[in-house]
Amino acid sequence: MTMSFEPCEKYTNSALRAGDVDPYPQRLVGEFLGAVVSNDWVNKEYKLIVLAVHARALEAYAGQFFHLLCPSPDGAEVWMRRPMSIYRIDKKAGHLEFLYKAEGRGTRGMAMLRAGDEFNIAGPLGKGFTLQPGWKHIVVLGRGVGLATLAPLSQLAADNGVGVTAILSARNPDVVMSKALFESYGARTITVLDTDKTSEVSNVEKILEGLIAEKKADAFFTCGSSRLLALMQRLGKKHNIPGQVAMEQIMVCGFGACYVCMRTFEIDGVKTLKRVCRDGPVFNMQEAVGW
Amino acid sequence: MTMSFEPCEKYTNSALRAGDVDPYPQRLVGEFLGAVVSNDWVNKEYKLIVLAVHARALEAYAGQFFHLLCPSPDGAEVWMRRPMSIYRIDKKAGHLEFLYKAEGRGTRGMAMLRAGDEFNIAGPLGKGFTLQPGWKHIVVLGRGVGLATLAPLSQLAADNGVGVTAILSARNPDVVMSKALFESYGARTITVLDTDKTSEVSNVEKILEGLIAEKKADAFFTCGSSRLLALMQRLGKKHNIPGQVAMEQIMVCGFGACYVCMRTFEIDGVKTLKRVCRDGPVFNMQEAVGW
Amino acid sequence: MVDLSVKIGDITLQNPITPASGAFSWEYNDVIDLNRLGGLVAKTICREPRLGNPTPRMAETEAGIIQSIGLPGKGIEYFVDHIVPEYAKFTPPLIVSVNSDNIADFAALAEELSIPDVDVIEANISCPTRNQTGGNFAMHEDYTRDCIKAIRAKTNKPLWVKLSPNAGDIVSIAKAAEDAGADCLVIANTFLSLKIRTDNFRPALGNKFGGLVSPALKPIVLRMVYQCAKAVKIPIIGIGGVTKAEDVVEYMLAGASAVGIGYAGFRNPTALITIIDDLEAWCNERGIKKVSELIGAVKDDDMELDPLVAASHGV
Amino acid sequence: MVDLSVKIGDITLQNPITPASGAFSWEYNDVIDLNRLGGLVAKTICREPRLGNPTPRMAETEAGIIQSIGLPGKGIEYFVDHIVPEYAKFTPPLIVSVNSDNIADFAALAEELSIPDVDVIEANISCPTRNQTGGNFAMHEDYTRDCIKAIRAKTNKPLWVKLSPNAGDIVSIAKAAEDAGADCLVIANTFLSLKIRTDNFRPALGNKFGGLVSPALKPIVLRMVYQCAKAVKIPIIGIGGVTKAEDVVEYMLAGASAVGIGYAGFRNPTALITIIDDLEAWCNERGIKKVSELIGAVKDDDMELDPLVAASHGV
Ligand SMILES: Cc1cc2nc3c(=O)[nH]c(=O)nc-3n(C[C@H](O)[C@H](O)[C@H](O)COP(=O)(O)OP(=O)(O)OC[C@H]3O[C@@H](n4cnc5c(N)ncnc54)[C@H](O)[C@@H]3O)c2cc1C
Ligand SMILES: Cc1cc2nc3c(=O)[nH]c(=O)nc-3n(C[C@H](O)[C@H](O)[C@H](O)COP(=O)(O)OP(=O)(O)OC[C@H]3O[C@@H](n4cnc5c(N)ncnc54)[C@H](O)[C@@H]3O)c2cc1C
Ligand SMILES: Cc1cc2nc3c(=O)[nH]c(=O)nc-3n(C[C@H](O)[C@H](O)[C@H](O)COP(=O)(O)O)c2cc1C
Ligand SMILES: Cc1cc2nc3c(=O)[nH]c(=O)nc-3n(C[C@H](O)[C@H](O)[C@H](O)COP(=O)(O)O)c2cc1C
Ligand code: FES
Ligand code: FES
Repeated sequence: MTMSFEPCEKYTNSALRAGDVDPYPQRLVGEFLGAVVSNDWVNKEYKLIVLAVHARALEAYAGQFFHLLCPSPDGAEVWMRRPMSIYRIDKKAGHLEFLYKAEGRGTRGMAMLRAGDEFNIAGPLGKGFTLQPGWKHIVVLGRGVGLATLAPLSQLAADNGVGVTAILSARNPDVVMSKALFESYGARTITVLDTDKTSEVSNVEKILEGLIAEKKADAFFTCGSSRLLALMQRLGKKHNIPGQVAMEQIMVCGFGACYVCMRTFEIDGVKTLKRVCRDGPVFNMQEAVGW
Repeated sequence: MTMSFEPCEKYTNSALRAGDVDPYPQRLVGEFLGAVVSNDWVNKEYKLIVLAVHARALEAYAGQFFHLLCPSPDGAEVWMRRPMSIYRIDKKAGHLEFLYKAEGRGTRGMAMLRAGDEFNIAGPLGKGFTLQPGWKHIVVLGRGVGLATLAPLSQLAADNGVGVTAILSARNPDVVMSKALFESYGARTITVLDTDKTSEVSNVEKILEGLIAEKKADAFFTCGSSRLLALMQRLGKKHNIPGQVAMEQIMVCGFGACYVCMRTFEIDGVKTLKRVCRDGPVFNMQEAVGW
Repeated sequence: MVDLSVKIGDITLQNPITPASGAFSWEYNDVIDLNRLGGLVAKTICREPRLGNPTPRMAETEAGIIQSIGLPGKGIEYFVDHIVPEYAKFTPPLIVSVNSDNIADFAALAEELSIPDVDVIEANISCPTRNQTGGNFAMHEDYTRDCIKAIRAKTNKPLWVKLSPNAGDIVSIAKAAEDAGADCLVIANTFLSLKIRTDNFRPALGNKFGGLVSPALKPIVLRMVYQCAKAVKIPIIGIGGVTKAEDVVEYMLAGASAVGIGYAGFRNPTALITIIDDLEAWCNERGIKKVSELIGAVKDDDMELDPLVAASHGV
Repeated sequence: MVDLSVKIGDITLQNPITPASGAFSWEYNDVIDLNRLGGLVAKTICREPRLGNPTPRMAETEAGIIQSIGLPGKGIEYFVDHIVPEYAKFTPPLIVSVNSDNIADFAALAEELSIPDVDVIEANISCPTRNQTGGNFAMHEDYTRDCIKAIRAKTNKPLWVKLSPNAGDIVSIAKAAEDAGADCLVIANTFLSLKIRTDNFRPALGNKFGGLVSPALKPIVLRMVYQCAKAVKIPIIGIGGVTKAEDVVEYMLAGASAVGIGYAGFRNPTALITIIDDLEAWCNERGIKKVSELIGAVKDDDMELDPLVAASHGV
């Protein structure tokens, strides 16, 4: 045996770049190296990253997520992936987009990515939103980063000929998000704000009751706020409107193996835990206990 | 007590940038943030980095070293500093230079630094070369990276009106280093190579004997090769020529506290260990046991 | 071409790369071809359905994560009826990890799991957030011996025993497990740890304590594998901080016959396959014919004892 | 402005930041003002001059270093005559660390070092590369008790005892040290480890085994500090992976009265001063009047026990 010192790089991986041949084409989920196309501020807190990815990464749908291996903002490693909802899929351009809040170490590292950099993402993961055949018009109610998760619903609905009213809740006008994206797919948007108190539950309730009265509420969708979830659950029960909620929880594997990402659900009066990553992240709204 | 989440950056430090006021001016050694001026390849294996540094970092002399906190080449941290000899001090420009081989993780990280980047260096450390008053002409014999350590001797000698003959040993003509720097300070250089066998001990011995005969060898200086050290030790003993050798050893603290950087020395027939970082890195040539 | 197969007693693994229990499930077939792995290792199963620990169950630390899952699961019946069949769809041997806080129940569980589709019983006697008499028997030589003896009496399946890195004298515990009839030692589980948040002064995990998982710990576990390999005759599987092919080589040199991998598969879901490919390439580049040649091949018999001599060599 | 002082028994430290033994010497006055430190901690001293271990004595690992120095030194006479006077030039209390592989000699050394310029005797009974009866008494409750009792009988100086993170049951050992008369526990020394080079199949250190030092280990040592603080009444100094002011806060919340720092001072020679400054600023921003308020202030008495309730809260 002769040997010389040739260390492998740490954490080598067989992630796919755009155009690579997939050695295991029957897989449902891939590890990809996306090329950053742009990574710009949307407002003071949120950035939109656009990645050119392998075609297989585009086989995703609204409500699913990817698990992102964020670069370090400070020289020390970022040890765990960060889950992010798909914000937009542009199959023609081969682009995948994420809208995110740059806050902790991982997302701050992500915010430093520049055009041309590579970014390791795994996905698509989880069960996303579903539309029932009979639905004609749905109501989407989101707040903060929850809007990033709900936005692709507008695309899904448009593709299925379903109308959308999106109620966008935000602290102030500067951080209202996704309005343009919703509208580009024909959704009607209503913005409610903390600054003028229109975001208060009583006012949102009025808006929802109005939509129900107008028969524009075949289903409810929400993400991002326990308060708004509780409101939709109450009205949904009252008017017998089905609903879906996208949940968040700290994750490790993203595949359903580790049981880190548990949230509580109540089904027929019995409380149980489910995995956000695999049983969700989109769940039956009436079963969720808190967001 | 009210509190909010504001983590400090990891490894904060009070390293000095050029122009900063030193809060502890009586210190001998500083931690500095140098600004990279350039970082270019000198040949296929070696790079020269030029740093704009705080004035206090310029209070160094030939044979001393700095301890460099190298950035990562691969996303995982580089945990220990790397010791590097001072290659050149340009007090006028406020520049400090290091000549280095980009090989392991730390030096490969260092090789990625670009103009404008900051680089954390601690020093100057250790005891460097000394010139005795009576010396008129010295002989410098180095190989490989040892030449980086010996090169500033030419500047020191020139400042003290001492003549220098520098014998530069290298594998092949492409990796001969520091010839121009030696010559710019008036040193005579002799290049010996593996490729034409001029670097063989017997030939170098002939050259040294010639210089001794010419009375151009008041003192010997070496670094970088056990073989060449042994040769100079033998001739030095034979002709009663004093000598100095610069040593290397893996280091942790650089300050003399940890006793990691030990090398063996023999003094009056008794073998003992000394710390390269503080008792050296320059030692009495006759006392060194191997390089 | 190198032969990557290794033998663990009567079981042959096609290569020395296995997932670590709790960090893996058949659901990973979504992203990698499970038929390429050395073995399939199921999440530790207990008799009754368990919810596990309060959330949060994971927190990032300086260099790694602490986690405290609490052995959730749907109980042994569901496991045998629904989970074993999922694994049975794949070819590598199935290793089933078991835990109980009661030795008689532990042995009974092993017996009930000794069914055709199960190839190996792995006794997880080292869950760090359980106590010494509550299922974390691996903190103590006598508990280990008693527990493994009881299990051995109830099953003819190969019996692997997962030890704890929190034990002070792992060599005695390894020997006790061997004496009691273990066929292989799995070294090791996670390091009992704590993180306190400085924003709200609370423990970061819902369960307070958790197990630290980090590539940084590899040198500690490697030392344990090395020490145990010198003390026992049964094979060892090294688990802790494997992220690349060289780490597999390092564990094998220290005396391990195979490795288990958790963290690296979280970080890069395709990591296990890459490590198999890299290990093969590493061996081929060096003309190594059988990867099993590496087991215990560390060169440690001629080490320099005199510091004066050692320090006169170059760097 | 916050009062940073803390009391360790009768000794007052002006702030809770001390260097760790072996990672420090008066020679650091070249780069930082030693008078700003909470204490000065000398390198462990043995009776006879010792060369220490073969080189290499340090190797980088995944996340940190392993080192094996072997307690080199010039012996106690040189130490008293030449090194103590160097430390005596500075104002913070001098803590002198001692080790011996023989209990009677250990006690005699402590007695001989109980001179006016020495403020504290730190019994280093936990050097990881020595064996259980060869100076690494902290692996075992009884050895710890015997050793500390013997030392206690010979000195009236404050007696601090440095424990080992390699021990399986550190709480029993902490209690044994307290019973035997220790005034403070220093938790902990380094983790016994091994690195094998895959280029030449040899151990990376001249001494084969070494102690792992890494910020990654902080959650393990923090857990030990927390467990011991609940079990003993004497103060604790936490050592392991402190690199920033929040780490000091975290150790204090867990029950430590002060910290020791090794690695961070290697990485950034000015780190100890920065950490003192940052800790002061951290306390002032939060209106904390005395840093000693933080000692044991972790909020752990109302933790959520029901996973169903815990998992219904937001992230
Ligand atoms: C299915 C899903 C989809 C999501 N989609 C988006 C999105 O489109 N845009 C967006 O901005 N955010 C989204 N989030 C939240 C996002 O994952 C967190 O903001 C992010 O992980 C925080 O990382 P950090 O490095 O900023 O924070 P840190 O404080 O460094 O995070 C520490 C750890 O906690 C985890 N963590 C912290 N907050 C959350 C959270 N809310 N949910 C899950 N894990 C968390 C991190 O992943 C990490 O492991 C989503 C979360 C989930 C579960
Ligand atoms: C006083 C002194 C002056 C030096 N001057 C120079 C110089 O001017 N130019 C130059 O190219 N090199 C010089 N060296 C050698 C330089 O320190 C090493 O090449 C460098 O540390 C290797 O780091 P790496 O990241 O490339 O290698 P790695 O293999 O990643 O290093 C691993 C560890 O070993 C240490 N190490 C490896 N080789 C050496 C060595 N030869 N000496 C000391 N530690 C080592 C590293 O510092 C690190 O801690 C000098 C060494 C000393 C002691
Ligand atoms: C999320 C998680 C869950 C785990 N669950 C189990 C388990 O159920 N049974 C077990 O024996 N080990 C369990 N472990 C420990 C791993 O099997 C393994 O010993 C540990 O992660 C160290 O290996 P690594 O460094 O490759 O991750 C778990 C580890 C993690 C990270
Ligand atoms: C190079 C080195 C030498 C050490 N020597 C000693 C020693 O002589 N005595 C001792 O009690 N601890 C010694 N230690 C252990 C440290 O005191 C400390 O416990 C350890 O480094 C953990 O702290 P850290 O994470 O802040 O480095 C040494 C550590 C290092 C890195
Ligand atoms: S993140 Fe592992 S099960 Fe959901
Ligand atoms: S590097 Fe610490 S004594 Fe030399």
